[in-house]
Formats: sequence, structure tokens, C-alpha cells
Amino acid sequence: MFRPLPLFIGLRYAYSKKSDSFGRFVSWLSMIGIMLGSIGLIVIMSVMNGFENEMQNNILQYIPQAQITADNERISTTEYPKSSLPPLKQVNNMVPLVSGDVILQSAKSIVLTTMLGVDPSKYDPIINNVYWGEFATLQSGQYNIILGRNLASQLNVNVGDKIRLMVPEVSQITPVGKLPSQRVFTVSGLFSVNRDIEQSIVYLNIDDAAKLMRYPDNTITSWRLYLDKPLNIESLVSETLPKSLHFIDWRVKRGELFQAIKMEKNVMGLLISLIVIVAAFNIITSLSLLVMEKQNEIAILKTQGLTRKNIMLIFVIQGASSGIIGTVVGCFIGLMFALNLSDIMSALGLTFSGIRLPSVVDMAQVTVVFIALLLLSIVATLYPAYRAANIQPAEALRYE
Amino acid sequence: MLALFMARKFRQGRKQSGMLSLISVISTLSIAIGIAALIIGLSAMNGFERELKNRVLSVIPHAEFYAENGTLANWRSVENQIAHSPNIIASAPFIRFSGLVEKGTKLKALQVQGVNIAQEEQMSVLPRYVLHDKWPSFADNQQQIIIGAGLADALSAKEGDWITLLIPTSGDSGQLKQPKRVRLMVVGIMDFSGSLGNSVAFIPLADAQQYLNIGDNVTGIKVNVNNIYRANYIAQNTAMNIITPLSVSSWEVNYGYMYHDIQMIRQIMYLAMVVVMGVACFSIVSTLVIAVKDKQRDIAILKTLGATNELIRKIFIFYGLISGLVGSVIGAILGIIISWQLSNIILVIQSLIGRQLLNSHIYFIDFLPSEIHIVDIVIVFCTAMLLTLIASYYPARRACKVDPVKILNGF
Amino acid sequence: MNNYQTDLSSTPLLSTVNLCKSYQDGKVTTHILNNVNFSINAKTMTSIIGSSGSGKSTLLHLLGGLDTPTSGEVIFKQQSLNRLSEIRKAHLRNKEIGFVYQFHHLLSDFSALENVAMPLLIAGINAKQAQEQAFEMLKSVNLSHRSKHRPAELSGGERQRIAIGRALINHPSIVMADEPTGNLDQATAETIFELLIELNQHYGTAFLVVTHDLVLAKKMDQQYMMSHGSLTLHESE
Amino acid sequence: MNNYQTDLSSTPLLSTVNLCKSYQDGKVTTHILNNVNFSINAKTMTSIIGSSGSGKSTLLHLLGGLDTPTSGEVIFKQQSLNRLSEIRKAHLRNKEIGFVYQFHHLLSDFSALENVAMPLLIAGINAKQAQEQAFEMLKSVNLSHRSKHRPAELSGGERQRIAIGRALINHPSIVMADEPTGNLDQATAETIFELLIELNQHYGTAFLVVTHDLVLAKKMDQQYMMSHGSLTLHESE
Repeated sequence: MFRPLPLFIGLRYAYSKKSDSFGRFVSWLSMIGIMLGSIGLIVIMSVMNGFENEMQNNILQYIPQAQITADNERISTTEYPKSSLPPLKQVNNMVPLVSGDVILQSAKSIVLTTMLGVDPSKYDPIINNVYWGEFATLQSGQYNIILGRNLASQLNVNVGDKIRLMVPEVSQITPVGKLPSQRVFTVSGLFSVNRDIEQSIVYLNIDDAAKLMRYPDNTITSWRLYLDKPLNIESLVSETLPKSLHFIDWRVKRGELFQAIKMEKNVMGLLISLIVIVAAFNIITSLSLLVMEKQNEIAILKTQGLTRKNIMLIFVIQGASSGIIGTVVGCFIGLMFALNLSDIMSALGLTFSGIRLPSVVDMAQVTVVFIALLLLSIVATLYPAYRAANIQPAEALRYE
Repeated sequence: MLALFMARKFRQGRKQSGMLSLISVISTLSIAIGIAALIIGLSAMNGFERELKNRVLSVIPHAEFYAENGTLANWRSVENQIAHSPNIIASAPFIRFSGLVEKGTKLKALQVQGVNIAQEEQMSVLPRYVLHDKWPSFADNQQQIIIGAGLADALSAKEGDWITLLIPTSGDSGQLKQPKRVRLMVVGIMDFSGSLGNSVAFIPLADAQQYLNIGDNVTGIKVNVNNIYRANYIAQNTAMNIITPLSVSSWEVNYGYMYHDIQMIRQIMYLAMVVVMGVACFSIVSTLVIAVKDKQRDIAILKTLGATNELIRKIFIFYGLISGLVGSVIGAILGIIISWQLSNIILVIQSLIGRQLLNSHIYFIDFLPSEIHIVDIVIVFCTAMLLTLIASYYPARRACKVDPVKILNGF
Repeated sequence: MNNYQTDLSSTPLLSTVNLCKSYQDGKVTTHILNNVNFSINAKTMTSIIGSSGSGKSTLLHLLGGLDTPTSGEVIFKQQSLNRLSEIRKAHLRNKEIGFVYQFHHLLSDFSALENVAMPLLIAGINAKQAQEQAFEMLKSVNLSHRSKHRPAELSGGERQRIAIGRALINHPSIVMADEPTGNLDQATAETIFELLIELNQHYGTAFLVVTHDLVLAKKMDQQYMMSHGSLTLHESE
Repeated sequence: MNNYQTDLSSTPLLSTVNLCKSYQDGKVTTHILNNVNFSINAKTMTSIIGSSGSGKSTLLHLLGGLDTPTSGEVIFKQQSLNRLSEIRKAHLRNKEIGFVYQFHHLLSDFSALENVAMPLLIAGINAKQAQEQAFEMLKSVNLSHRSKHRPAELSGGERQRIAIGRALINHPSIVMADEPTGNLDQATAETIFELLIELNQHYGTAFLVVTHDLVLAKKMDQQYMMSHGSLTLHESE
């Protein structure tokens, strides 16, 4: 019953039954305001994380996340063997890669895509997505190609059909004139991931690709790095490399999409934080109301020698208590919502234009929101508490 | 109105006790924030919808009919039947194929549309978007092509430049031959930024038929309908009562998600802002309660002068309404001014942070449009006033409960 | 216990029958008034003397219908206040009864003229007419030169005169004054009292003045003594 | 103007030097106290009589350091309050001075025991010990059976006794009582006064009692008269 005095008095004022029900109604209100704000912030942030994460799994997982190459996008494996490269944090695998923009032409259509010349014996994320044919068919000299399902249907080809591959940047002199380096390949497999990936990459054997690119022996386009967390590429790219080498990172091609998602997250966050700001304003007004109501009791406490600091503490505790509880409960509910958003949504029969809302909770974000809201609820109590401390006892008591 | 006169006087005479005047500023501010944010948000959404209509829906056909496979042979009779079906307001044959375009070392994939020049003028606003009004000089078999601004930038091609179009050709027995290379002169550039402008090109219908050597066939018939948002439904119906088997697609297939996103964001925004205004109104409630406490003595005096409870209640309802009104008006004015200048404001912000807010590769526009609808403002204003009225009711009732005896006696 | 028949010709303007009032404060009931019976005739000046806390103000509030008695009745012009609805009582206070307090109780946000005109505005009289009548009243309390000033800019005496003007503006039949000169120095109190007498003659308004100032009390037509909740007729002139 | 030398052996516990206090209300400055000079010795019972609004409460607030004088000084145990910092004054009120008001001014959200223990808690004494001392004090005001009750559940007299208990809990050297019996009926007032006398003997606390009740005032060691802001020694026993 007798914890530190300001706490004892502050909590007694905040939750005593007798105190005017309206005052408590209003502090309940600011509690709900902060709660709504924190739930909104956490859920929206998690959904946006979900989108980002889905993007990462669906796209970044398959396309080359980061590559190390020398000048004019070429590197010789003899001069810079894998062992010569410095060990890099976050990199969990490194394989040779030959890649470049390539034109695929079939009887029906002609498309532009990116080819990945890979060594079939090494690991590649696409392996378990190949639903027709075998990844292992990409043996050197076979001139086989594995396509995405969507691309195959655009080109109207199937396993076993022939398609022409042309590399526009590399040309060969032929009697007819300058022609882009090209060769006919046989479709030896199809993979299915999602519409985007199925259209943007095709797989060849690394040696076949090198020949098509007219590379000298033992030359590849780059060392392909597999990253634990491709999204924070920033830390990797800032690492030092031997003089003549440099990084290529996925943001060159796919950066815009992630920028857009980040922008949407910020705009949504701003929108929701308006609720929080207004809720904080509410704490100020409701606490001022309480201070007005308790004017006489403050005067009495002053006559008993309670210092201004303690009076201020009393009201900070009392005002902040509704903010803190609102924040704690709000963040908890927000977390529960975010953690199992999809089943809650399906239970409520809510779907946003049909798509399932992915939601990934990032605890760091949640803690930042939690602490920011706690601070806000405390700061919001400072002004009324300061006013309470400055009440003139003589005046308050005289009117009694 | 006595009550209004009293309320105004009470508000002006607010005891500058610091607390009360600051609190009423805060509550007015929170109402203003809610209203301004909602007006800005809704205007931005109106802008997006307008741009969607002008930049996208007015250019791409509302719906398309094409042969199950390959090309449409007897397209003239099919077009005739379609043109006379209900809800169809315009129709035209079109050819579409995807190919590559090459200029120097630059190579870009694109979707080429063969269009009938005369019919295109009634069907879409495309001609209006061709810069330096080059559309009139667009004519059949002149080796001409019109490309989007995005594509032109990517290829760094200007009007009058020559580009090479690579078109897939199939030999008679299906064995692969070299892609057909066609040299075309860029006669016009369409002022499309955004994802649309990066991959679209137009050539005359006859030229397309010749390049693809499909004789008189076309890929399909495109139509405009009277009600955009039921395009899919109308197209399905029309296709059903036409004997030649046709498959149908509409703008909703590849651009529909944009429309739905806009509506979704609009709902979220309205909900968030109603919560903001709701919470703001509670600041008004507590401000009013403090005001009632502050004016306790005056209420008691009024009662001795014979003022009825009803008058006192009206005074404090007006008191609340005035603060709500002030907040709403400030919010509305702020909201309107910012919405009106939203595009320029965003440009300034973009130059400050040095980054493009809306990336043209992803969004169908690269600037933030905004369009103020009076109906939005009226709805927002009425919501705010309604919430304020409700918020003022409780304190007004409390004001009537002031017992003059306790107060006057006490001194 | 006190005599009714001072003036047979006219029935009393205001009278009380076994009026009692007690306050319930937690478990404690304090009896403020017990069995007060007295009456006031129209146009007369009556004073009640008694120490502070002896229930004088409570009596005034009961007579003005601001408070409801625990038992007994207040009869005003042959109507018992108990039976009147809240609105009728408010109407009565607006038309028939004026109040003047020790602390001036003017509306600090309004000018002197507006304060005096307030009862008229409440009665629904239009602003222009109310202002004219209020200006007339300011003249009769010789403060017409201060009509635009706010109460804060007036002296104690001036404020009290404005309060009196306000109480009389609707030509009530009686004005209840609770220690009207309590806050004023001797001289100003004197002038205020002269004003009350003059207004009584001029408008024929009855005055019931509660005071602890014996000198002033003696100058009234009738004096009552209030001690510990019961009222006794002091000694008629 | 009044004699200092009642008891040469001990310097006065509390004294004032040309104490003045005036309030600015708009253009009007009302002088509440002008040039009050008086002193109180330890362990004595002093009373001040005067009509309401004559500045008695203002004087008490100035003596307790709750208000700052417009001019002049209050000297408590050879220290001038003007020179003390806010915290030192608060400390003084907690340890050295107790207040009892006409209106009990108990904390409605706390039980009787908590109310009495409050000054101890403020002084930083741990909860258990404060509770014990408070219970002892409740016994000496014979209210130990009401320790759990809230003020709302107590009678007027009980509340006043709790307030007195609270004022004495820290064994102050002086207790300022502003109309302690103002709200009470005759009998309860009597018992409260007995209690004050008893506590004065028992704890040796000085009492400065402001009252309009002449009978009680006469029973004190020293009586002062307050009228219109100036203080005169009435007549020593």
C-alpha cells in the first residue's frame, strides 16, 4: 500500500472508484487512442515486412543476389580463384556464373531475358522448382536450356523443341555480315516459380554460356554470392575487395520495387502515427482535467510539505499510466494480430482484393514502436503535471 | 441567438489560466489535423483515379476479343456484330505482337500494336499524347512507328531517328529462321511516363499485317464500353452471342489491381482519419468539461438570473460547436491548400530527399496527382461537426447540473 | 411564534410555513433552518441579522427557489414554490426575484451594460430594447459613464451598484441581498444603502437584506434576528 | 503597538514584522493585511477573532509560508521565511507547522489512517512505521476504530479530529487552525476545543486558532482582534 509516495498517490488517483467517473472515462479514452495507434502501427509494419519478405523469397532467392567481377564484367578463374577472394560476412556460398542478356526466338515469338550459365553439379535454388525434365540435363556441350513455364508458353515451346539464342552485345563476323553470336538450343526442362521469375531468367550450362559469350578459357562473368539476408545488401557492398574487383548487387535491376514498398511503408506509418499524436494530445487534455479536479487536494498536500517535484511526479505517473497501459496492451494485441494475421483475416472473411496479406513481425520494429509510444505517453503528461506543481495553495484553499 | 452570443463571449473570455487556453488550442489542433489529413488523402486518391482514367483507361482498350489461337480471319463481320451489341460504344481491329527493338547497342523488349489510324482517333486519346502533335503525319506504309517516352529514353531515340524492329518469323515447316529485321523511323513520341510508357509502341494496321505477313488477318477486335467498371461483364456477354469462338480480356486483367488498390487505400484512410477525429473530439470533451468548471461561477449567476437549464445546455453545445467549427475550418483550409498544391509540394520534397517518390517503372505515373472533390470536403466537414456535437452533449449536460447554492454560498 | 398581521389590507408578498433545511454530509445531518415562519409585504424593506454560518444565505436561496427545502413551504404571491416546475421557478427568478451578493458575481466576460441587460436577454427581449432599458438603469445607479467597462475595470462600489441594477432591471417584486455591503468600506456601504432605499421608493421593489451590520439593519422597516437556524422578529420600529 | 515581552526567557516561536498583503484584481487592489506585528511563544494557545473576510485566513497562509507577503517578514524560529527556498519551506511545513481548516480538507481517496500518516510518508518515513505512528495518533484523537474508513463515511466532528491528528502527526511546534469549529454544532465544537487543549498540554504544540466564536477565543492564553487587516492585542488574561 505504501510504495514510493508519488507512485502510491498517483495510482490511487488514477484508479480510485470515487474519483469523478468522467475524468476516468476520458483517461480511458486516451488509453484506447494509444492502443489503436500501436495496434495499427504494428500490424501495418508487419504487413509491409510481409510484402518485402515475400518479394525476397520469390525473387531475390533466385536471381543472382551479389556478384564479384573484374573490369568489363569479366573475371578469370585462374587469376582470381575462389580461394583468393577474401572471406565475406553473410555470404554462405560462392559459385562461378556466366550471365548476360539474351534473345530467345521461337517460331511464334521473340523475347528478351537473362541467361544464367551454371554448373549443374553445384547447388542452385531452382533445382526443386523444375517440374518437367531434369536440372542435370544441363551438361556441357549438350546445348540444353531450361525455361520458365510462362516464358515457354509465350514462345509456344515445350521440352524437346528447339529455340534460337542470340547474344546481341556479342557479334560474330559472318559472310552475311555482322551477326549477333547465336546458337540453337534444345529445351530440356521447365521450371515454375512465379510469373516474374519464369519470365526473367533461363538456365544454361556454364561452358555452353561461355562459348555463346565468346569468353576466353577459364573466364566467367562473375563469382555469384549467396547471401543470408539479401535485403541488407548495404553491409556487404561496403566491404573491401582486391583492387581490380568490384561488386554487382541486385539493386541494379530490382531496386525500384523495394524502394516502392519502403515508401508505401513510410506513408502508411505516417498515417497511423497521426492517431498516436492525437491520442497523446488526449492524454494532455484528460490529465489537465484531472489536475483541475484535484486542485484542492494538491493544495492540501502542499500544506503538508509535499515538494513540487513530488506533485509533478504524482501526475506524471497518473497520466502516463493510461498511456503505458494503452501501449503495453496495444502492442500485445498488435503482435498477436500480426503473428497470425492470415487466419484472423480468413476467420473474419476479410480479404484485400483477393490476395492473402503476408505478415512478418520484426521484433526490432516492435520494440522501437513500443519505446516511442511509452516515451510519448510520458512526455504528454509533463505540461499538466508542471501546471499541477505550480498551483497556488493559498488561492485554491481560499475559495473553499 | 442569446446562447450563441453567450457561448462566443465565454470562449473569448477564456480565463487565460494557461491550462485552459492551451488545452483548447490542442483540441482544435487535433480536429484540424484529422480533417486536413483526410482531405489531402482523399484528394490524392481522387487524383490517382483521374490519372488512371486519363492516362491508362483512355489509352488502352476497355476490352478485347481475339481468336482462340492464331489470328482472326473474318474479322470484319465479327467487328460488325460486336459493334452492334449493347453497351459497346466503339470498336476497331488491332494487331498485337511482342518483339524487340534495337538502336545501336541498346536492345529493349516491347509490345507493338497495329492500329487503324482513323478509328484510333475516336477510340482513344492516344493522339493527344503524341508530342509536338506529330500524330497527323502518322500514315500507312511509311515505315513509321510511335513509341512511348520511357522507351525513347531507354533507347535514347529522338523523333526522326531510325530503329530496328526484330520480329519473329516462322518458316513454313516451323524451322527457325533468323528474326526478321525491319527498319522503322520514329515519327512520334508519346508523353507517357510510368510503366505504360516503357514498353508500348504503335504502327499502322496495314504495316503490321505486312511485317507479320498474315495477309488481311488481325489479332483481334478491341472495344470501348459505356461503363468502364463493368467492361469484363459486357465483353463476356457480347462474346457469348457471336458464333465465331472468341476469347475475351479486359483492362481489369492487367490494370484492375490499380483500381482496387486505390479503393482499398481510400477506405483505410477514411477509417484511420475517423479514428483520429474521434480521439480528437475527446480532447474537445475534456476541454469543454474544464471550461464548464472554469465558468462554474458564471453558470451559477446565470441560474440566479433565471436562466433555464435548456439555455445553459445550448450555451455549452454552441461553445463546443464553435471550437469544433474553428478546428474544422482550419483543417479544411489547410487540407484544401495542401491538396491544391500537392503535386508541387511533393516535387519540392523529392528534390530535398533527392529520390523519386513514385518510381515510373512501378507506378503508372511518376508524380502525385490530387483533385479536390467538393463532396469529399462536405462529408468530412459534416462528420467532424457531428462528432463535435456528440462530444459537446455530455459537458453541456454537466453544465446544467451546476448547483448555484454550493458555489455562490461558498464564497 | 411571529405575527402575521402587520398589514391586513394586503396579503404578504412572500411567506414561509415551517421551513426546514438540513444537509446530509456523509453520516452527518446538519440542520441549517428549523421551522422558520415569517412573511414580507410588498414594497417593504426587511433586514435579517445573524452571525455568518447561521443559515442566512441558505434561507435566501430557499426563498429564491434556488434550493428546495427539506420540509415546509415557501409561498410567493399565493403560489407554493415546491409545486412549481424547474422552468416555472427559473421564470420566477427572471421576472419576480432579484439577487445581490456580497461578492458582486458579475459576468467577467461581459461589459457593465451587458451584465445589467442579461436578465432581459434571458427573458427573450430583443437586444436593442434590452440595451436601452439597461442604459436607463445604469443612469438610475449613476454609472452610465461606465457602460462599456468590464467588471475587472470597476471599483468594488461600482461593481455592487451594477449588480443592484441588474437585479432590478426586470422590475422584480422583491430583491434578496446577501451582505450587499460586506466587502465595502464604511462610506461606500452607506451610499449603497441610500441607493437601495431610493430604488425601493422609486420602483416599489421590496428588499430583503441579510447583513451583520446592525446600523444598516436598524434603518429597515422590519428587522429579524437569525440565530442557529431559527428566525425571531427583532423589535418593530 | 503590542507587547513582545510576555516571556523574556524564550525568544518568540513565530513573529511577524510589518507584514502586508494586498491582491490585485483588475484595476482594484484590495489591501488584506497592513503592517501586522505580533508574536507567538512556544507551547502557548493564541486566538484571533475577526469577521469573515477580514484577512484571518490570508494571515495564516502567510505564517505557514504558503503565500508570499507583499512586504514585511514572517520569522519562524529566528529564520525569515522570505529567505527560505521553496524546498526548505516545504520541509518546514512538513516538520514544524500543522494546518487545520474549517472545511476538513481530508484526501477523499484515502482512508483515515492514510490521511493521518500522509505527512510522515511525505517526510520519507517507511510505510510500516508511519502506519504505527498514525494508529497511535488515531488513538489519541480516539478514532482508532475508524482507521479504515474514507472521509465520506465519517461525521463532521470525526473528520475534524482526523484533520487535527494529521496536523500533529509530525509533532510540529505550531498548528494553525482556521475556524476549526466553523462547520460544527455547539456540542461537537466544544469537544474539539477540549481536544486541542489536551493535545497542547500532551505534545506541547503551540496553537494559533482563528475563530469568530468569542466563547472559545476567550479560553486561549492570548487573544488578538483582527479587523480590516490590522491586528490588535485584545486583553490579556
